[in-house]
Amino acid sequence: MKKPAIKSIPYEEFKDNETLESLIAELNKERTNVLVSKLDDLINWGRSNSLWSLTFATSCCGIEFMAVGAARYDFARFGFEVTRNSPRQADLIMVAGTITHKMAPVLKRLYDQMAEPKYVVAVGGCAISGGPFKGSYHVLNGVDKIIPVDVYIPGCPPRPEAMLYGMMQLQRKVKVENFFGDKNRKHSRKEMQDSPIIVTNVPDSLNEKKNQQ
Amino acid sequence: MFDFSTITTAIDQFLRDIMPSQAALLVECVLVALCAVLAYVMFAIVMIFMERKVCAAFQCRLGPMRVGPWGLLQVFADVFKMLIKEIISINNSDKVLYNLAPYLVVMSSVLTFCCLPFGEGLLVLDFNIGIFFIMAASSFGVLGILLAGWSSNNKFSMIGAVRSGAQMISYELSIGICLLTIVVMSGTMQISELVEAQRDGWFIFKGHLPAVIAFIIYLIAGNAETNRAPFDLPEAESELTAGFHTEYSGMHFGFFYVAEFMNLFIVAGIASTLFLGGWMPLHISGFDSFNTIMDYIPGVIWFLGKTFFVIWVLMWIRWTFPRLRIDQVVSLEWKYLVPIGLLNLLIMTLCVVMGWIF
Amino acid sequence: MDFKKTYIGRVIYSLVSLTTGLKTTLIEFFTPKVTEQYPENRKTQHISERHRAMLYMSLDENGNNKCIACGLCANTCPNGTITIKTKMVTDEETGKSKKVLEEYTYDLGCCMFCQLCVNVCPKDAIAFNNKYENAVFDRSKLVIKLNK
Amino acid sequence: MNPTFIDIKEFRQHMENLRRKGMDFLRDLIGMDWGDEGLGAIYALENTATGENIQVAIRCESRDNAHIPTVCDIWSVAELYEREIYDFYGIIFDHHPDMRRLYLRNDWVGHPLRKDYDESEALNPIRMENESPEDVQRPYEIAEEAQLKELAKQTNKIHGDQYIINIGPQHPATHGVLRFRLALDGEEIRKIDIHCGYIHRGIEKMSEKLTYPQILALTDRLDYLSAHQNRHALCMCIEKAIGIEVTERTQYIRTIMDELQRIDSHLLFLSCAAMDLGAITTFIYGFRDREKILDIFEEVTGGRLIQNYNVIGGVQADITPDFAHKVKEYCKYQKGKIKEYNDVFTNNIITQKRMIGVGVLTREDAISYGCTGGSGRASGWACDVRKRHPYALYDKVDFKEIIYNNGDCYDRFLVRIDEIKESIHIIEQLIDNIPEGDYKVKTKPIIRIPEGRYSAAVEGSRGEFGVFIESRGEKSPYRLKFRPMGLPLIAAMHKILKGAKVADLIAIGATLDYVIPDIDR
Repeated sequence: MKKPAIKSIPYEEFKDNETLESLIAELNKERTNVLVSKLDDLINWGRSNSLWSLTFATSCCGIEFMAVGAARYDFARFGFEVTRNSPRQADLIMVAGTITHKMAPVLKRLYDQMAEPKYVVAVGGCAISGGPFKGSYHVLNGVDKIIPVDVYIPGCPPRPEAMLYGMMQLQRKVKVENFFGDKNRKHSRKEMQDSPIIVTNVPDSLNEKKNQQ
Repeated sequence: MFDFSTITTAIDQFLRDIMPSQAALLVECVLVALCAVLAYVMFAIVMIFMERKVCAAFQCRLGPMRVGPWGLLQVFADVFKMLIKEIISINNSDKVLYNLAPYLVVMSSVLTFCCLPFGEGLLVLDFNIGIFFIMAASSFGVLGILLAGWSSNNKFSMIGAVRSGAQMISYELSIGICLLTIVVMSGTMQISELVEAQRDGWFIFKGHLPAVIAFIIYLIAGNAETNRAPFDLPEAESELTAGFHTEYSGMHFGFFYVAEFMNLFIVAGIASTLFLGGWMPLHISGFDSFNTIMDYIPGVIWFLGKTFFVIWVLMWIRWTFPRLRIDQVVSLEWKYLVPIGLLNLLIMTLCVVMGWIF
Repeated sequence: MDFKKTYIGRVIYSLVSLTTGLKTTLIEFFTPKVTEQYPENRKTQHISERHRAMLYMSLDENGNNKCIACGLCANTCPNGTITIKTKMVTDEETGKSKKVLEEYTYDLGCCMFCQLCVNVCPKDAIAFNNKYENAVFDRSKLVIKLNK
Repeated sequence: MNPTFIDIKEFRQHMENLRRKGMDFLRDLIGMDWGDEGLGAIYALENTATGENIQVAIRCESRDNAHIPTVCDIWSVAELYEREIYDFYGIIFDHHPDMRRLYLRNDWVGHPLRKDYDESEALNPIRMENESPEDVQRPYEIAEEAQLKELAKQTNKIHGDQYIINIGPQHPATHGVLRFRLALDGEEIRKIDIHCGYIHRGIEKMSEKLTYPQILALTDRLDYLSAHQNRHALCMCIEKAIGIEVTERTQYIRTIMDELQRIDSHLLFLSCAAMDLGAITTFIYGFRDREKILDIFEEVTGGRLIQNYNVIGGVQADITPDFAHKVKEYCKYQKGKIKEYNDVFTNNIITQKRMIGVGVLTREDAISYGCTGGSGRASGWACDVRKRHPYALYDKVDFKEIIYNNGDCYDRFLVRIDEIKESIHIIEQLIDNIPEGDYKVKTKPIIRIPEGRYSAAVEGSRGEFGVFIESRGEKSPYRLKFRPMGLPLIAAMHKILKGAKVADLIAIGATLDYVIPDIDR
């Protein structure tokens, strides 16, 4: 079984290797071609080292995210510093902060706007489970209810090193994925079409989904 | 000094020997195009890496460190990723123009790139109106940007594109005036002759004050032409998310990204050709032994050294200053750069007429 | 007329202010960088003792803890991070039945690190440690059983 | 302080009289649900000339059809406050020009802060379709200065044929999730419509179910850049209510921490303002120096951003032995760095061109909109709570209230830079004299506040942060209201934006320095 390597942290010291190993086992079931797998490794090397994140922050964790980008922690060392403001160009969305009922459709829409392959990292208690505001009437208890989450970084807010650690976890996950084959795409086209986002503030003639209904 | 044209002539001769001259020409064209595009991509990668490292150094951090030694392979990883990233097609966009726009931008910068004299005999396009061609070729890049903004069906893109139109067309004028200053001084528009004319001294020394002013104005205007801070309004991150390329993803966005860096390279390359002597080594009259040592350094290295120095200066500027507002950008051009440039042109003409240049 | 306000004055003043800026960044360009290289410095890095990254239960060598299953921590937690399962055990010597801890579950994914549970604990059975490397792929991995 | 109840018929007249008597600053407007006694509101007013404070309350008995006359033509800030109360309690303010929900979606069912609100998921599930724009809305006219009453008549929408862009909710320059709907004419902004609530977390409603120590944990997350001050305010209010006196040592620690937090926040302000204007290097410089404060915070409190330090009766843990040394070292370092910011950013001609004369907020408007903090002081209004209503040790230390008079972006920026220096000055006076003693006084395990109404205010990093508690003697409050520092600022936005361009909106937003979770709560 291939073990994704990360510089300076041995494989064994990472948390949650079990989930990763079960993922590898699942992905490797159908794969036989050696050439394809070598190509996959190369592509995954590229992908995992070039995770450009969307600048998305709603609250406290966003400030820590900025701190990760600043001089002391400098995520540029990993090649993550190209934060894109347009979801089209981003590879991952770091959900840093509370997602409320009003924000939920916006987050979903941002996620849908991103180009494949795309990843989601839930940063901090709020994004993982609603955290401190679990009992509130206006807070979504965990972003995994509306978008698939790849890595959870607990903390309130997690310290910058913890965020970097989370990003390395994501790198590990990217490194075991297959580019060739249909496992790649997180959502089928069909699913995307059925997604519940309906744009309401454009003329009806332009709104295909509404017309379908 | 080594003349690269001996190699090219040899290849030409060889090809003509083995095939009819029409076919040889065709093969040469393909070869040259391949080399040019390869060099273009290579320099783009170097430039992106340099930008990230230099920017990090100005910001007291390290920059890419973990992909390869000192992060050397970082940009390659980005390229791999970009190549396989999904290209999203946008509903209700003008499909043809939308897909055409990034290629227009890249094409314009490749064309201009081909005019750069990397060494003696090492340039692709060299004809008697070289400077004029550079101006023309580089100015249709703005067309690509305008089309990108228009066809994306996105309001932010539209604002970005219109801003960029206003800005780039204005600043073209200043660039023209600065280049004209040098043309007046040298009396030629052909790139190779311009470099040749600097054998006995770079234009920035020969033309002293007016040339220095022209150089500074050229740097400012060139920076604006490449849409880089403090003139990065078309893609002003904090205002327009990503400006004219908001809706582009994958390699289409990659083209814009690469073209931006290569335009910077081209601006710096032209600056070093016209003001800093191109591939000519540094000579100080009187120090003969020094001059001989300088002569041993190949012209390509001289050219790249000068170019990358200018690029470094432009990056230094980019990572120091805040962004201007659109009306300030335009008023800077029309109220300051153009009048000063014109006056400077007049002084230069006077200098040439009176023989005050060295 | 104020020289600063004339055309030439404005040009000169602008150039001076711009060069000051350039000078400052140039000095920064050559000063040593402040970046801490995180995964490389894992062994040497200093994290404050008081940093709260995760709740833990101090166990002795036999795996016993000090918890008396009073439930104060679970009650005082603002958002139900802690759940305690207890069982009644009859002490063989005295014959009295006593409530003991069966399972102490802590949800790291929704803890807000407010320290109320630690403050309220009468036996100092729980405390926060500063081990912050906790990112996982699976939500259920964040729900941790603290006692053995 | 107990409010005087005014009869609804005389209410308008009474309020107008109060305004004429010089009560020009509406400090806070608190919506109330008194159960069977009906719904109502409490108005906290201040006379900025004399410093006199009063509270006025109004009650209407009908729960289903509650109407209160609006006061938004008397105090401009009331416009958003009243929308908030409409949103939370369903009280309709008569003659209000724009009675829309402020925070919640317009298809939300019920009014959440009412005591009889039904919280069931079935009524308000997570709606994944986009919110439809409401039909009746009044975007704020920027071009003309018409009276609010006249505007009320022409409830003109932002029309489809205008060039409309949405800045936010996900936008790099909104510092979070605020949404501006702009109608543009070229680069110029013609109209603006502000949508809040994308990070409305319902803290006030949650507090009504939590005990006081539990509520403390939430205050840090309101405005995370004044976490200390927020917590300080609530602790102060509770300590006042249950009658504990904190020790001298605690006061020293709290004051020093407050000021460190203020420097931290202002450094972040400087960084973000620079980033919004495109100077990314300055952003990094600010963050580099901010890390040094965070180190001190972490060493003492265990948290970098959310510190959980103040508790009722004192602080969570004693300061570390090398605290004083570290703080002094930091103060020395920071003083040297301010010159660097000035060289690279403040004195830069481009910055000055972008900021001077842009986004002017006059003193009258600042008071009428209740824009406290640095933004108010840049307009010449001496609104510092540390001077107006001194708390902790602020009446014992010597410091200057920074006041500028132009009210433009540049002044707002300079106020913060100077306040960093002032804060260092305050810290230096205190750091060597921290007295020995307990860092915390003993409190009862379960804290109950005696029946009554209590309020306290501190100077947060970006304005006056107030706490209002109405208690019925339970262990959780009957009503808890935080005065947001940012809401008045965005209420004044359309006034400030007069004649501004899109790029100016960014500069104005950056220098007003709001934190969205604080606005939305």
